[in-house]
Amino acid sequence: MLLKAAVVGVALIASAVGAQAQSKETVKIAFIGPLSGGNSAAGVGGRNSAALAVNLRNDNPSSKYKYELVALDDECKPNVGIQVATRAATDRHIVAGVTHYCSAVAIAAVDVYHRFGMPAVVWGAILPAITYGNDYKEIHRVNGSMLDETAVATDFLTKQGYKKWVIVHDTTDYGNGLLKFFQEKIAKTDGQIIGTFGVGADQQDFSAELLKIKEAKPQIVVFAGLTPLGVRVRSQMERLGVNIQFAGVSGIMSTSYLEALGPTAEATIAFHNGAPAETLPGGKKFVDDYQKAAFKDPAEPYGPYAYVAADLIMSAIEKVGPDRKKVLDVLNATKGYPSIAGPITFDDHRNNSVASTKYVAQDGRWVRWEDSEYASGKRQIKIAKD
Amino acid sequence: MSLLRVGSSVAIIALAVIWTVIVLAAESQWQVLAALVVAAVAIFAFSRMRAGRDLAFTLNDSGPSIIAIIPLAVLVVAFAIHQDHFQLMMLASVLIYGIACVGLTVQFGYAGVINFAGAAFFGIGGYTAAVLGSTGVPSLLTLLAGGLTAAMIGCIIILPVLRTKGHYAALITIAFGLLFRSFLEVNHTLGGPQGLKVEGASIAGRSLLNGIQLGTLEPSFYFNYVLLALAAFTLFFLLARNLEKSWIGLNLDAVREDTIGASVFGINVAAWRIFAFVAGNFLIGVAGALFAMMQNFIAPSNFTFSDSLLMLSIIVLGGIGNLWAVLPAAILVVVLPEKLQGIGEYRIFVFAILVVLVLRFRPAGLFPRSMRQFRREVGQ
Amino acid sequence: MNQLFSARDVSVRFGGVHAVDNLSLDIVEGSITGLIGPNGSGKTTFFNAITGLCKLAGGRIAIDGQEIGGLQPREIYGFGVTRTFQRSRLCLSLSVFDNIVIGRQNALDLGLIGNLLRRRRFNEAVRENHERVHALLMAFSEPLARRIFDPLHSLSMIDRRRIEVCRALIAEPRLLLLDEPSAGMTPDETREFMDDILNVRKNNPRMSIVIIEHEMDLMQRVAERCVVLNYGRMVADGTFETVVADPWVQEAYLGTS
Amino acid sequence: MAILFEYFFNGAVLGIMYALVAVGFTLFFGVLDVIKFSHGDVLTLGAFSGLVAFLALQLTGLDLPVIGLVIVLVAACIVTGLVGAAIGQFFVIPMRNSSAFNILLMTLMIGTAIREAIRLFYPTGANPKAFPALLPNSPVEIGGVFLRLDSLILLALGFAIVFLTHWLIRHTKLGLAIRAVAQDGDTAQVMGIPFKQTVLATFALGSMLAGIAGVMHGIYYSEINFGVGLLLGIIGFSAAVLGGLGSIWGAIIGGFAFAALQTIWVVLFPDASGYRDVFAFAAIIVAMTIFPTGIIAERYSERV
Repeated sequence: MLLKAAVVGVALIASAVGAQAQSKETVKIAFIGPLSGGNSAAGVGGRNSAALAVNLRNDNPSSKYKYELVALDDECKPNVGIQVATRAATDRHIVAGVTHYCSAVAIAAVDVYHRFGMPAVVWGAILPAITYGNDYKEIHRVNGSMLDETAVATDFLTKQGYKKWVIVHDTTDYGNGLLKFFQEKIAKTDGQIIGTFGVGADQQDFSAELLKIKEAKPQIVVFAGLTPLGVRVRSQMERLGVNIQFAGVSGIMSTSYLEALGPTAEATIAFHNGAPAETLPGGKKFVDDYQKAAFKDPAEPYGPYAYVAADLIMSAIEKVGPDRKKVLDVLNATKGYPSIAGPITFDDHRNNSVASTKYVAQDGRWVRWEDSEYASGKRQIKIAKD
Repeated sequence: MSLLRVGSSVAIIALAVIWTVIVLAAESQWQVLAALVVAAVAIFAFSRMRAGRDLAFTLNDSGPSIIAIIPLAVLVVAFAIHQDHFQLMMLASVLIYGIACVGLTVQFGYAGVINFAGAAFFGIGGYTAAVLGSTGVPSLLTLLAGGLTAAMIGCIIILPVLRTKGHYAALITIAFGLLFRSFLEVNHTLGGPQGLKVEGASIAGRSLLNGIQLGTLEPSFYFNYVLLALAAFTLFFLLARNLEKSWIGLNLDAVREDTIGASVFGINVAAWRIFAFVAGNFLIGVAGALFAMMQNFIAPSNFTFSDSLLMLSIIVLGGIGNLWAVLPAAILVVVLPEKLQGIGEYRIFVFAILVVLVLRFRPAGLFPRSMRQFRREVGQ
Repeated sequence: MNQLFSARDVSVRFGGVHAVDNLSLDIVEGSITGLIGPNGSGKTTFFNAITGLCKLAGGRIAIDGQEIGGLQPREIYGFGVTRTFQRSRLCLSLSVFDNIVIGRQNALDLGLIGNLLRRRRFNEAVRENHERVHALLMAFSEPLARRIFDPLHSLSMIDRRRIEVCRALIAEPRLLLLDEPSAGMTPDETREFMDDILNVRKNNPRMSIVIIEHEMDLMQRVAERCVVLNYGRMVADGTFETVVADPWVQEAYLGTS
Repeated sequence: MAILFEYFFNGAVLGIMYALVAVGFTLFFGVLDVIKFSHGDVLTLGAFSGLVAFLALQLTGLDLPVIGLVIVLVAACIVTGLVGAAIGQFFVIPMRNSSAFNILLMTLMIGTAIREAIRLFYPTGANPKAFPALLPNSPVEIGGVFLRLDSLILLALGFAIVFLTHWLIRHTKLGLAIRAVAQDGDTAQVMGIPFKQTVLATFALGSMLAGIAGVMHGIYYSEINFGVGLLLGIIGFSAAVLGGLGSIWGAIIGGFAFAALQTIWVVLFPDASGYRDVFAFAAIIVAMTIFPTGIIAERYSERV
């Protein structure tokens, strides 16, 4: 019994001493994203960017509090997401959260944040229903939604001459949501969707679906899913000789997509809210700071939005102190907040819409369409003349 | 029974309760690791000392009243952490996994029927709760329905489970577990991979979501789930313990040890294996329904093959067939990975190695099962 | 004395091998019959056929005139048939008491209510069974009776053989099949063991016993009638003396003279 | 019609991969009556060590088409062979007398540890990794049927390895030792067969097959991820049991049977192709109900 008391005693003293040295009160904010599994590249990039925002804020002497980032892994699975969301929301020390890259997890977790009254700012999930599907005051989003991405994508692809589409989507709300909005948007154009294929997130073999696609002879295969699935579908298209243009949305715009496919990724078209980090208003500074912080992994396209979300929360806490209710009201009223990704304004559903940008994979990098050799005509994307 | 023996047993249990409170309330993972080391040393020491054997004897040999220490111990822990939502949720999860593991103990510990699809039956209970939740069926009936549905669906694979032995039997339940999960992922009527929202439990019209007033205390609403789970666990624990110490328990052991010897002496081997399999699945289904109600959400990725392994690890780590080992092992298996969250993605890796080491160097589990004997009943 | 057991042209085949070949045997109530023959002559297979562990390729088996040929082993137990095994099949992880009480399967209340809820009634049944088992064990060896709640794996091989016979006896069977009960015992241990069995049989005189044994003087002392099997067929049937003198038997045992 | 052939060709390549994994399970069971469930994750280890060997080769600047494949396969075999033998040595052999389910669960947890180790300690291990096209993958057109050269080579390579294994078991001293130990370990020991070495050799051999299957999987799907071994392990186990544990032919037949189940379902119900695993595992359960010890029944029955 003596041994146990001693151990516990030492631990308590240690943490107590730690608190004395800091004059400022420590305030915790949570970061929740996929730190493991197939989408961990995006998750880790987001965590690093949020941590960067916290470090910069702590280095700034005028900040009233010392901020601490609590990073939690939702493994991009709804059930794990609920558990970590509950862990964060029920922790009295955590004031607010930078939450979720995977839409399937975000949509499941919004109820938890509402029940425990924890302000949450979504940094990467683009399913509209996350903000528009409820009127919870706690839920905000800085990175725009599918509406922007599918609108720009449909308009651009039909104008490039792709009239007969086939859509391969994952069977989560993310994939189903993208499918619904693509169907809505394409109805207004002269294009049509001649086939849709729902595939499981950890399905390994797509020969059935791809061979049927080969029979249907579409002009383009639009993929509505995340990186791990996109890599498998694209590489098996190559193996089964399905020689058709491949396009995706922000879900596949990660370095691991390029890294996994290598040359096969060439000429993949993708659409992503916002613009390349360096071209953002505060982008240059963000890229330099990120470089200086020498993080092991890249920030990934949604990194800046995790930075913005963390920054927004900390500014609110600076203004009204670490009280969830007060921080909530400040966040709800955000209008034209100057961020590195441009002014942030929340609409009646606390959603900040962001214009979408066209990208193409060129020599192992995501290049903005306008700056790519595909736009200048030096390289050709696959156009199958029907 | 000598006062010394009962006294030492109560002391050990008190230590265990204090340890649990410390682990649940621990903030830094160094505290958790320290507690883990202390637990390892304590278990190793007590298993060698007389006190350890006395504890096993007291728990195994005394009458049903001994079971009262479970609610007592759990309530002490619950009151110690009544403010903290997450810790109470973990305590309730331990009790819920405990119920499922009592079911697994009846199946595998007693009758020797291996079930690698524990998570699937847990899921069947959960999805029953999800479907019935919105229809206003009273919660206790939903729990019952969750159990019955799991038992009924389990009957689909009764025939192959009966006809196969050893590794082949393992394959049947593994295949069923995978089949169940991939069916849920692909099929959209039950929400596909997105999962379903589940109504919270409500007793006599009052939802468990709003906290109850306990004198001056203002406990989190998870306290209600701890009470509900504790009541269910204690009830099923009592029934399973009576089952073990009865002629049925005797027959189940005979069926496990040697089916030919049992059949020649009039034991209906098939009937008892069906009974154990169905009863076990019923318990797992009830646990699944309660878990879904508490989480208010359920998705196929809750019920993967590794979740079934998680459950089996609890009974193997604790000691196969030892009901008393279920709660301590559940605390180690459910709370540990959660509390090691501090070191991020390494928790599953560390936990897997822990299980391998225990299985390798202490195959009978941390608290091996004591033999059934009736000394007290016959007045020796 | 009326007829208890009759086997007519019983045969059992494993693939091409005729383990038991058209064997006919009648057993009278209260009799003791020895079954002898070289290894592989079909003795144990015949026991397995009687207790339903082997499928009959032909012939009929009946007890009190009722056909038990195609029944399940557990149903045949219901007709009062119990046995021991050449390689003892006991539950090592259970106590001596548990192992023996399994034999009284037909007398145990197996209802869910009785076992789970009505614990006082169950404890009474335990006490009643304890007295029976203790009495039976006392007939064999007093120190063994004191170890009634010890785990079986702590007992010597010979004690385990006694427990297996007690398991078969506790049900007060009408037909007791003993498959080499004396295996691994010294001659005088065997004699003492046999006397204990006969002693117990006194309070169940209508019980018939069939013993498979290689101990010849045991057979001579105990068996009123001896049946000799070779290659699954009966080669001799009579008292021990006549059977031993029979040339066919010598040829089966000692090879051609 | 050509598409139909492509389905079956794809099924055949899947089948040979499942067969290689299944043969591993059967070898382990044959020798020690144990199921080494870490086998699937040893396959992943093989694929990743092959990838590391290829990356190392690239650093040296050598760009040799055939040698590249050989080096990758050799690397995969060495790593899986050593790891398989090590698991046998330190975990399975010392535990072989404990209950079968302890070993099954322990090896499952060892597999989990391997899987997590790859994810954690391989640089950005969680992301899918591009696997090099070690074989020429120019398309081949046979009567309207579109095939890729590398898939054909993989099929041939798979069959060659299966026959090589069968030859090794049937006609070499090691093979004789393995079969003897499989029949009866104790008697084999008495006969002077080095029991431990034979068992470790079997574990190494079985694991190498998994390593090769891992590399093949990498080449065929030109991508590997840390989780590929888990499902392949369970499918391999199902195939081995379907074909009757302990018989190598049974494992091979079981492997192709499982792939056939998946392919037939996909061909008949392309729109419900998601249910292919549901159908395949349901078929396994039905088959086990009819043949409780696999199609080619286990050799030894229980003595009464």
